[in-house]
Amino acid sequence: MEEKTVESIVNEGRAYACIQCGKCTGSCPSGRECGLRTRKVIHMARLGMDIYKTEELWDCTTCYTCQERCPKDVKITDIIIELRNMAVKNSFYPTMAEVPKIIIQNLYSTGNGQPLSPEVSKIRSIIGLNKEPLDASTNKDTLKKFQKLLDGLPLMQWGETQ
Amino acid sequence: MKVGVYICHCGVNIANMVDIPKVVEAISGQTNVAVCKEYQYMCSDPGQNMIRKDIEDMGLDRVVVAACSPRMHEPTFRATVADAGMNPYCFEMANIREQCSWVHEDKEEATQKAIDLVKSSVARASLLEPLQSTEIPVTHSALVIGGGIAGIQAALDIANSGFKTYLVEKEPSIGGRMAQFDKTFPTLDCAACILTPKMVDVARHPNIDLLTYSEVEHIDGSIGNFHVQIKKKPRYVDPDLCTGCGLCAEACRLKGRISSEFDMGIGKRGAIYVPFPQAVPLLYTIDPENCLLLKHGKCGKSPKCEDICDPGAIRFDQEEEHIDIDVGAIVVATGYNEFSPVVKEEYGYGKFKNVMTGLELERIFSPSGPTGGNPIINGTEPKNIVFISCVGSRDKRIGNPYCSRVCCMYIAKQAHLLKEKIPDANITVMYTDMRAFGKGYEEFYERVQKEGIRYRRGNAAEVYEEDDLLFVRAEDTLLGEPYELPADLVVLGTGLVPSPDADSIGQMLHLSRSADKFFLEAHPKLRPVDTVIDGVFLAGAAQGPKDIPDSVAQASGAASHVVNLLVKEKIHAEPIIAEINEDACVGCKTCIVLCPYEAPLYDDEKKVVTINRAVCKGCGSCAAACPSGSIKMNHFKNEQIVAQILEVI
Amino acid sequence: MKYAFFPGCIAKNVYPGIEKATRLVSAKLGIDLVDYEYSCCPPPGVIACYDKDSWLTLGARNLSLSEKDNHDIMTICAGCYGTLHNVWHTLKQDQDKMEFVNEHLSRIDTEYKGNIRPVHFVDLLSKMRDEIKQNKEIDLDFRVAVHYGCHYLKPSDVTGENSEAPKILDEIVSLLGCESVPFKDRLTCCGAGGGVMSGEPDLSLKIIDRKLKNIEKADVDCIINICSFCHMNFDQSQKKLHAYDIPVLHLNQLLGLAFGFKHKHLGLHTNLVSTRDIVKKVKGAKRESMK
Amino acid sequence: MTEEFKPKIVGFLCNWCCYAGADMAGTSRMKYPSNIRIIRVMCSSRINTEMIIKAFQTGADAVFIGGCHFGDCHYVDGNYRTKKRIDVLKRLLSHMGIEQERLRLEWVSAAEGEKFSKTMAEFTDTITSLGPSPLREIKEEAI
Ligand SMILES: Cc1cc2nc3c(=O)[nH]c(=O)nc-3n(C[C@H](O)[C@H](O)[C@H](O)COP(=O)(O)OP(=O)(O)OC[C@H]3O[C@@H](n4cnc5c(N)ncnc54)[C@H](O)[C@@H]3O)c2cc1C
Ligand SMILES: Cc1cc2nc3c(=O)[nH]c(=O)nc-3n(C[C@H](O)[C@H](O)[C@H](O)COP(=O)(O)OP(=O)(O)OC[C@H]3O[C@@H](n4cnc5c(N)ncnc54)[C@H](O)[C@@H]3O)c2cc1C
Ligand code: SF4
Ligand code: SF4
Ligand code: SF4
Ligand code: SF4
Ligand code: SF4
Ligand code: SF4
Ligand code: SF4
Ligand code: SF4
Repeated sequence: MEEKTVESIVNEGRAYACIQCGKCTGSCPSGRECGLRTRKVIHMARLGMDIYKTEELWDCTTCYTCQERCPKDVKITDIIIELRNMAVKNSFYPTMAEVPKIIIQNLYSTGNGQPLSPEVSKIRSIIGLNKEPLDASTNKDTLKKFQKLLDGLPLMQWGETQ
Repeated sequence: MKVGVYICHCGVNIANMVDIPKVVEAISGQTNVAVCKEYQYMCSDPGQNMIRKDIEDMGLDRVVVAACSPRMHEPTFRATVADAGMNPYCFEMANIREQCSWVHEDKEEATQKAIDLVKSSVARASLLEPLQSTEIPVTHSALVIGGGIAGIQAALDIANSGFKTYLVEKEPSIGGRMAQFDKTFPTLDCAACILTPKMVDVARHPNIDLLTYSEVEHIDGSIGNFHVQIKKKPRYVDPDLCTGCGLCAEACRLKGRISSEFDMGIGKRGAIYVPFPQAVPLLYTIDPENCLLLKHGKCGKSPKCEDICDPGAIRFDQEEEHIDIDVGAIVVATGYNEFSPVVKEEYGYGKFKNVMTGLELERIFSPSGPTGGNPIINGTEPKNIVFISCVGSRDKRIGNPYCSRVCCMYIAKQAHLLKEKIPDANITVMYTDMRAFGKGYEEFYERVQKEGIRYRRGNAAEVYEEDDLLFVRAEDTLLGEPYELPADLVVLGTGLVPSPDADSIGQMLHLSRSADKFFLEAHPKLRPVDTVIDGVFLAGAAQGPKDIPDSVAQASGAASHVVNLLVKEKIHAEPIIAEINEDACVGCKTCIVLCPYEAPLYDDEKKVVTINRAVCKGCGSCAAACPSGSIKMNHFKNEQIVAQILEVI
Repeated sequence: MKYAFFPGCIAKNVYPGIEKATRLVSAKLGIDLVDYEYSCCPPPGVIACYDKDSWLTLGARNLSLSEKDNHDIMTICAGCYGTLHNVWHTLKQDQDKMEFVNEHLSRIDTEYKGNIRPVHFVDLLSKMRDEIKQNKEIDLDFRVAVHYGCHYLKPSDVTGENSEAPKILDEIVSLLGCESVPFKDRLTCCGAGGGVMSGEPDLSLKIIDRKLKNIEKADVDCIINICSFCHMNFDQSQKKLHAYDIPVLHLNQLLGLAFGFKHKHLGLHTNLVSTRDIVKKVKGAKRESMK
Repeated sequence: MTEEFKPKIVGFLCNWCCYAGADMAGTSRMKYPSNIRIIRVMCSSRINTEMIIKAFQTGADAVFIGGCHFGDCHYVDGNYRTKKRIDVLKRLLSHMGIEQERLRLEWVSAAEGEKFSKTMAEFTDTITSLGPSPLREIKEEAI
């Protein structure tokens, strides 16, 4: 697959068509509480500015409301996700970078971003479920295979450079 | 046989992508080619003179021009060669611009293609036969479909030139959308004051036959001679007796119970009604969908309308009429509809009662409207008003990517009118871009701003309701700040979509539509009032969103084209039609089944078919199917097409 | 009717009551659930935002598991649904991505073909209205605030839902006797997604605070959701904010109550925000329906 | 054959819709491969079986027929007849050992420049991957 660039992201997501109407920002549940200006993200991206270095990019909850309403059919949320991928590749993590790292570690060691705690395990058996759910961590071989899959994926490479 | 071949550069349009000297080299010396020249602009005077001179000097009997699309300049060059005495049907064009230099990126490939195309044209030209066009008489009358401002203007212009004009309007009155307005931007003329006199002129004009409450049912024929069937819906009122006194409407049992289309559903009417007081013709109409007698066969003891009508104009036994007319030309002026904002659910139209559309608000301003011109919305005078622009326009998601061209300005007009009526109102316009391009429009925009209307850039994201109050959310894109405004009235600047009738009218006339679904003009710049169907013209918003000045200008343009045609006694009929070799015809009637126009006629005595020249349109369908090969399709004969195939492969 | 059951990590590992409720309710409705060795979906917020291709691959691994038996996958969380459905949709259309994914899957001798499709439980329910009515034992006359979850609805060109005026959930709660109470901004995001809850907890809390305020104003008995992740956010944030006291139930737990299951079997008591009042109301309603 | 295969495509376009659509692609400068050679006819229904077979026999790798959308035909319903004729012909081609994909019928309106250019790109691709027409090989061997 071809390497993504800001330009290719802009083209694929139709950001060039943006008319700066602001319907995205006005719809954004997050921008009401913080400095995220969705419209500005799109504008900066198509100007080729280093939007992926800004922290606002990480304020988006990926709720897709903006993309849903954009009259020009700009794939706004998809673009934001691609820009985040690009930020990660270029080692521009938000201040919150530690947390995703833990989630990725959990994913690696248990197959789940949110692992089972002993407390919840107890609750499971009280309410009549298996103490431990059947999943990727149930079977050692499965987990090994899962880890082998993860090992070769780009996700783990970015994790390491951090 | 002497063929002259001329390769056009079109400035750099062709020359940049096609190696013209190479084309000339490849063509010179081909069979029958007497001369091959290149020139900068073949369609210019010197270009055309060059051809004329060569015909005269060298006795060329075939000419090929390799240039733009024949749809652009074939008529030009046909006239050129005819000037010099050559038969115009011996002229042939190779399209090396639209379908070659403009669409390809490899010069070598484009050059090769150009050579192939020119060779193919030379081969075809060598087999072309001189044809003589026949003359057909022109019916000196016109049909205008749609009685909005555009249709009215077109009808008046044609009628004033002395030609009989039929104006067909599907509603009970002419006037169209403009009749619904109180004031018009940017001059704030009273719409009725400028429109009503024109409407009356139409009704009184000796050359105009006004057919309201009527629809076109069927059209056939072609330029100069269209045959049209019109359905006149029954009004259930005798037009000769009704005095327009209105007593019946007052008396109707359903008075004030039926929502009025003209008032956009805000006002109410009875089952017998006129859409508005200045209606032309001022004839009352009974709405069969609602009238108690027509629907249930019984209206109380006796119909009140009938009881009160002194002249006895009510006619429940009136029936649909079908009228046949012949006309030489047709103007389509079917106008537009307002975009229905129901699908833009984030704005809450249909859900929140104080969210309304632009056209609905127009009726609120009208002194004859549902509130008598008072700015009362659902019982109260609004104080906080928000306008939202571009609703249903510039919107790819709902498939209306175009700008509607009038909403920026009608929003400015409506904001002004509201401010005038409610001086202490807070009025905010949330806009995407301000498009004020017409004469006096930017000035009007400034005036409205000066009056204290707040323009905030950034379009509304959504409307919500809390404790009976509306709130509009948006980003002020100039501040880069999201904000919310309370509103007791939200006006949606709804855009324009084609009249729903465009489908049926378009099909009857075989008109093309552009991607926006409005009717397609023959050329966006040079023939904006023509269609590709000869003798059919466009006026007003039927062709695309337009304000009143542009609608009127285009209507006059269409009318002048109609008159250009109608002043002619005769026009030349294309000789590109089918001919039958009666000796070869086996009388199988295949062609009769295939022809959409009933042009092939079976001769019972000779047991063969002949073609009615006046009716054949030259599609060639019959020629393609004739099992005995007896049909010759002029100008597109089998051998002419095959010669082209052989050259391009 | 047989479905591969994808509980998702929150329903398994944080709010097992949701998993339990799903199993109970499904059995009643005649839906056979089959378990597979799934990983987490993986979450769109963190994993897709870090590397979309890895996200597609891990999602495709999950899809490939029941593909062997040709069982469609049933999810009970808008997040899982969003991921799996989006992976399915993307790979169906993008040959390049499909190749990338299978290249990696081949390293563990797996292949994803794209034959089965992910569904959300609520979509099955909407086709089982009669069965729901038949199994209903108690008429629950709750006033409820429904929350759809962004990734169930959007992007609509992928999900096929009407994102501005959805109805399914409102209709299902009304089948159970509940009234879906309108409230301001009812369709806005709960603030948890996109890695914001874990990465920027303060921002996330501000977003849900606003949402809870609107719900509180509507005076409801509980919040009903179809997303375990939103469920967690609604329940935990009320504690973090030291405010509000609105019980949070997954739709499947509400169904469980209506079908007559004990609240403890549905794990209601494991919520942070007490569900005591709800339980009390159910008991009242039960007595009412016994009469 | 060491040379890169460049398919030869003959296009028959009706004057009113598809030809105008191709012109629209031109006025809008929408690029497409140069393989097609366009022959203008008034209506797609003018094209008969002999002409198409002739094109293949002469060495065309593919034939494209472009007309108006149903309901838009300048001659009422010529395009219905074209459709019927082409459907029959496709079966006939199969018998002759010519892949059906080599004959394509498409409706393009006067406004659909983009559709025309996209169709051309796609069609050229299809034919390139199909390789030279079997008839053409027979013909070349004969020479
Ligand atoms: C809210 C609003 C405010 C506006 N304000 C202004 C303004 O202030 N100034 C300005 O310049 N412009 C304004 N415009 C634009 C203006 O309305 C148009 O420019 C104008 O009406 C176009 O005229 P028309 O005759 O082309 O179409 P229409 O006014 O739509 O008339 C078309 C007519 O054709 C009839 N018709 C349709 N189909 C058929 C059929 N099949 N058979 C017979 N009859 C048919 C219709 O009934 C109608 O009477 C405004 C538009 C809107 C939406
Ligand atoms: C930079 C620029 C780019 C443009 N690009 C486009 C475009 O891409 N597309 C588009 O649609 N429009 C374009 N336009 C607009 C376009 O130029 C005008 O719409 C068009 O030229 C108007 O034509 P006209 O005949 O009215 O006026 P003109 O082109 O100005 O012609 C007027 C003629 O009258 C002659 N004349 C003037 N006074 C007298 C006199 N007293 N006696 C005799 N003759 C006289 C002049 O010499 C001239 O030949 C552009 C305009 C500009 C400035
Ligand atoms: S809604 Fe779309 S067009 Fe409008 S500013 Fe946002 S991205 Fe641009
Ligand atoms: S997807 Fe992100 S940017 Fe768009 S509205 Fe939701 S939170 Fe805002
Ligand atoms: S004849 Fe056509 S191609 Fe030549 S200059 Fe004129 S417009 Fe251009
Ligand atoms: S129908 Fe009779 S009552 Fe009614 S307006 Fe005409 S004349 Fe008057
Ligand atoms: S018959 Fe009755 S309902 Fe009909 S128009 Fe007359 S009064 Fe009205
Ligand atoms: S005229 Fe103005 S409001 Fe209307 S679509 Fe165009 S920009 Fe939008
Ligand atoms: S199809 Fe040919 S042979 Fe048959 S009737 Fe018509 S002209 Fe004669
Ligand atoms: S060419 Fe067309 S219109 Fe003329 S006779 Fe043949 S089928 Fe009829």
